[in-house]
Amino acid sequence: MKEVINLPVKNIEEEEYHINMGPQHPSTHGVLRLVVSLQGEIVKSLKPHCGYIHRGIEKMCEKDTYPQIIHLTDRMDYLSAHINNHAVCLLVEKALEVEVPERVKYIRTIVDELNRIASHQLWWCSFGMDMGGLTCFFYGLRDREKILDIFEESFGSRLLHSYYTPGGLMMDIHPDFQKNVKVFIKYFRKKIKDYDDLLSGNVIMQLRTKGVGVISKEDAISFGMTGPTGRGSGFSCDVRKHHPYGVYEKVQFNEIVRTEGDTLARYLNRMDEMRESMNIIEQLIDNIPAGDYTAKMKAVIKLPAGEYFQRVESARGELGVYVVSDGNKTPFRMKFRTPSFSNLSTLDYVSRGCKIADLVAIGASMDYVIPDIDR
Amino acid sequence: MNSFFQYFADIFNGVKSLLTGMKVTGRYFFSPWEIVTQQYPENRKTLKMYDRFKGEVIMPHTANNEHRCTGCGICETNCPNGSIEIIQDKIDMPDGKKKRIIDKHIYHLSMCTFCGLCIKTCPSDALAWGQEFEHAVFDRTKLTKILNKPGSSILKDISE
Amino acid sequence: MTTNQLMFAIFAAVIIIFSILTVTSRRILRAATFLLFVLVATGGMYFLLRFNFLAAIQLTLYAGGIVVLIIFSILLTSHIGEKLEAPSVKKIIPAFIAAGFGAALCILTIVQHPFPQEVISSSERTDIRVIAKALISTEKFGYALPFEVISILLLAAMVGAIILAKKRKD
Amino acid sequence: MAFSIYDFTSFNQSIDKLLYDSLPPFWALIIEMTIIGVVFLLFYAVVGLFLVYAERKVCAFMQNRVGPNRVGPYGIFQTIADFIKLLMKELIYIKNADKLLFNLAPFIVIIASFMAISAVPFAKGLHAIDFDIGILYVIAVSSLGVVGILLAGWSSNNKYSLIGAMRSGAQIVSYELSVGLSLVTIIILAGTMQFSAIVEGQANGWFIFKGHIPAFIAFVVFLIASTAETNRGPFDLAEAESELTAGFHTEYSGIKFAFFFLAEYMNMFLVASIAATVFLGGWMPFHVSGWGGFNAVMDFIPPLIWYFGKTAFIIFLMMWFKWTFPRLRIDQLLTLEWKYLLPINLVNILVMAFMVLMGWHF
Repeated sequence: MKEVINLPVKNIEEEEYHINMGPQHPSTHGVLRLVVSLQGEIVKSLKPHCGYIHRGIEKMCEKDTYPQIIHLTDRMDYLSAHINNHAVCLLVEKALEVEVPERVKYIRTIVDELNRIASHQLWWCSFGMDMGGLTCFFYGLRDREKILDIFEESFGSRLLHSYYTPGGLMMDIHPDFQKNVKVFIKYFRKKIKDYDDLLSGNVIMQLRTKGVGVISKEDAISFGMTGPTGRGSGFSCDVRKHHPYGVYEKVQFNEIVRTEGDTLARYLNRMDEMRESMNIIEQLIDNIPAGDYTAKMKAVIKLPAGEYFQRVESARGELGVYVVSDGNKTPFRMKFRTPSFSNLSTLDYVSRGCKIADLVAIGASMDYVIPDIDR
Repeated sequence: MNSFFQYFADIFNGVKSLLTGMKVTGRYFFSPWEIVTQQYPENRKTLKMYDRFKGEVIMPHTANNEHRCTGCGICETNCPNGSIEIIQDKIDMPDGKKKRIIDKHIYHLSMCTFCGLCIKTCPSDALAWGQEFEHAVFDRTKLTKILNKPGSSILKDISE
Repeated sequence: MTTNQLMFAIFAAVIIIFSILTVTSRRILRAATFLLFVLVATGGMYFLLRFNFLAAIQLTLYAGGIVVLIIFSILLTSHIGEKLEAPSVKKIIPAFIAAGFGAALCILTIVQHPFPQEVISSSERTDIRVIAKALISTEKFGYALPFEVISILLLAAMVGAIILAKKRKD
Repeated sequence: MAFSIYDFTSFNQSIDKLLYDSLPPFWALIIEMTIIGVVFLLFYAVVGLFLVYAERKVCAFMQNRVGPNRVGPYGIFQTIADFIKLLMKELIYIKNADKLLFNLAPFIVIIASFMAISAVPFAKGLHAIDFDIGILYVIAVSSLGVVGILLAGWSSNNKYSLIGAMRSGAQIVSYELSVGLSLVTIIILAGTMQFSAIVEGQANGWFIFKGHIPAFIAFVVFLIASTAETNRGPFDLAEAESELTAGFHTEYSGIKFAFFFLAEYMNMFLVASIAATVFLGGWMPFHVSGWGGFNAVMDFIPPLIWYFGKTAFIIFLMMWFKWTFPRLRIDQLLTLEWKYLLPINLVNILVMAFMVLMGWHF
C-alpha cells in the first residue's frame, strides 16, 4: 500500500496555487479551461487550454465543396454566422472573378451589421453577467430576440443561417424585412439608453473596468488583437474601412478607436459599434436596389489552382480565410484565422497581477467565442 | 482641499449613477405589460412559425398522393452530412422500356444541419421546408424518416 | 431541579466537554471551533446569571471577534490534511501540573468562599446605565483609567502586529 | 383569554398564567420554551419560503420575465417544490474534507441567525426576549454566522470555497463595524438599546424623521453595510458565481445547501426587520405629532401589518440593489468600507450627538 504523503504546510499568502477555471465554469462562456496560478487573489500566470470542442472544421472543409463549406463556417463563431459565411463567399467570388449583383451586396452588408449588433448584444449580456449584474443578461437577450425574429422570418433560422452562397444569397429577403429592420432600429435606439443607464454609467462598473487589463498599442499589434478589442488599444484595424467589401465604401461610418487600452475602452467600443452599425443599416435599408438575388454560377464550383485569402470584419475582429486550391471542387487546404484565438493569446499577458474578478472582467471584454477558438 | 471636494464629488456621482441604474430596473418592475416571456406549451395553438422557418425537410405531396421527386440524387450528393439517402427502383414502362423511379427518399433528421442545399439544388423542386419544430423523441431511429409517402407516385408533368 | 439548574448543567457540560476536546483535538481548526462553543456556552452562562451586558460582550469580543480572527489566521496558514503531532510526555506533564494547579486554586477559592445561604433574587438586572457610568467615571470606582490603559495596550499590540507583518515581507 | 391584534401583552400573559397555574413551574417553562421554539421554526419555514418566492418574482419582473408560474397559481408552490427537491437530493460527501466541520458549518450559520431573530419585536408584546441590551445582543450573535461560512469554505477542501470564505471573512469583519456604528447613531438619539423602548420612543414620529439628516445618513449606511453583511449582491463576493462558481457553498448539496440558502434569506429578513425597527418605527404606526385624527386612523392598522410592511419594503430595496448593480471587487469593497462608510459614520455619530445635546431633533 502506498503511504499517504503528508503535504507540506502551504501558506497561500506566499505560495502560488493553481485553480482550474473551466472547462465548466460560468465565466468562460463555454468549454475553455484556464489554469490560473494564484497568489492569494492575485493572478500570477495563466495558461489557456483550448481544444475541448475542436471539431476539425478546417479538415472537414477539405472534403466539402465550396457551397457546402458555408454551413461549417456558421458553426465557428456562431454569434456572427453571417459574417463568417460572407468571408468564404467573398473568397470564392474573388477567385472566380464573379461580380455579384448590387442587391446582394446591399443585403449582405445590412445583414452583417444586424448580425454584429446581435453579437454585441449577447456580449453585453454576458459581460453584465460576469460583472455580477444578472439583469443585464435578460435585457440583452430580450433585444437580441428582435433581431433573431427578423432573421427567422427572412432566413428561416435564428442562429446558424447558411444564408449566403457563393455568388449570392440562398433566397431573397422577406417582403417585410425592410419594415421590420426599421422598426427594430427605432426600438433599439431607445433600449440602448437603458444599457448605458444600467451598466455603462454605473460607478461600480466604471471602478472595475477603468485601468484594468491595459494593453498597449504595440502589444495589441504584436499579439494580433483585432476588432473592438484591438481598437480599444488604439490599433486601427477595421477591415471595413481599410479593405472595404460589400458596400462599406458607399456608407458613411466612423471607425471607433480608443487609446486607453483598458477593459472600459473595449466595453465602450462595442457599445459605440452597435450605434455605428445602426447608422450603417439606416443608410442602406431604404436604398436596396432591385435585381437578382444571385449571380449566375456554375453548378459545380471549381476554384482555379492557387492560393487565396480573404478577410472580413467579424463581430470579434478580423476573420481571415485562406484557401489553397488544386483546381478541384474541394479545397486542398483551408485555414481560418479566427479573431477569438488571437485575442485569447493575450489573456495571460494582460491578466498577470490582476485579481480573479479582474480576470473575469477582462475575459468578458475580450468576448471570445469558444468554438471560434477551437474550430 | 481639491481632494477633499473630490471625495464628496465621488460619493455624489457614484450615488447618482447607482440611482440611474435603479431607475431602469424599477421602471420595468412597475410596468409588467412589457414582459416578453412566451408561455410555450400553452401558446401551442396560437404559435405560428414563419413561412420560411427551417423545421425539417419535407416532400410536399398533392392530394392525389403525387410528389415531384425523380430520384435523380442531386440532393444526396449536395448534402454535406450524408443525411439524405435515395433508394431507386426500376419499373417496366408500358412501352417495354425500364424507367428509374424513387423507392425510398430517406432523410436522417439527426444528421441534418439545415443548410438548405438539398432544397436549393433540387432541379424539380421536390423538397421544401416544413414548419414542424418539436422533434424530440425517445428513440433515435424515429428521426430517420422516409419522405415519400407509401404508394405515392411522381407527378405526370415532371416525369415527362 | 429547577430550569435554571438544568440550564446550568447543560452549559457546564458543554464547557467541560468542549474544553477537553479543544486541548485534545489534533486538528487545529477543529480545536478553534470547539473553543468557539466553549466561549458561546460561557456567554450563555452569563445570560443565565442575567449579566446581559457581559454576555453580549463575551459573544462580540471572544466568540465573534477573537475566534473569527483565530480561524481566519488558521485558514491562511493551515492545510486540510494537516494534523498536529501528538505532544511528547515532556510537554504533557508540565501541562497537567499547570492545569491541576489552576483547578486546585479555583476549587480552593470556591470552597473557602462564604456563600450566602438565602438566594438573592435574580430578577434584578444590572442596569447598563450603571455600567456605562462606571466605565467612564474618573471617581473612586471609575474605570476610566484602566480603560485608557487597556487601549494603550491594544495600540501596542497593533503596532507590534504591523511590525511583524512588515518584517515578513522582506 | 384576552386577544387583541393591537397588543399581544395580555395574550401572552394569559398563556403564561394558564401554563403556570396548571403545571409545575419547571414543566411550564419547558413547554413555554418549546412553544416559542416551534413558533420560530414555523416562522422560519414560512418566511424562508415566501422570501425565496418573492425574490424570484421581483427579479423576474425587473428582468421583463414572469418568474415561476408553473407550480400552483402564479407559481406560489414553486419554492415548496424546490424545498422538497432539496430534501430528497443526495448529500455528496467529499473525499479529504474535514467531515465534522463540513457538516457542522451549515448549522452554525443557521443557529446564528436563529439566535438573533429572538430579540426582534414583531408587535407590542410579541417578542421572544426583550433584552435591555437588545441591539448589542443582535450585533453579537449575528457576527457568529461568519464562523460557519469560514468553516464551510475551509472544510470542503476546495480552492474556490476557500477563496470565497476568505473574502466573506474580510467582508463581514469590516462591515460589522459600519452596521454597529450606524446603529449607535440611533442609540444616541433613542437613549436606549432596548428594542421595545426604541419602538416606544418612536410613538411621536419615526427616528428617521426625528433625527432627520444624520438619521437618514445612518439609515443609508446601515442599508449598504447590512446588505454587505448578509453577503447579498452587489456584495456577494463570497459566492460570486461568475468568479468562484458558488464560493463557500460550492461543495454543498441537498439539505445542507438549503440551510445556507435559508440562512441567507433569514439574515436578509433579520437585517430588514432591524432596520425597520430602529429607523422606521418597527410595529409603531406612522404618527405625526399634533394630528390627532390622522394618528387615530393610522393606529387602526394592526401593528403586525406595519411591521411586516416596513420589513417587506426594506427587503424589496435590498432585492432592488441586488438585481441592478454589478458586483464589486474585493479591494473596492474594503475601500468602500474604510474610506467612505466608516469616516462618514464617525462624523455622523458626532453630528448626532451634538444634535441630541442641542435638542435639534424633533
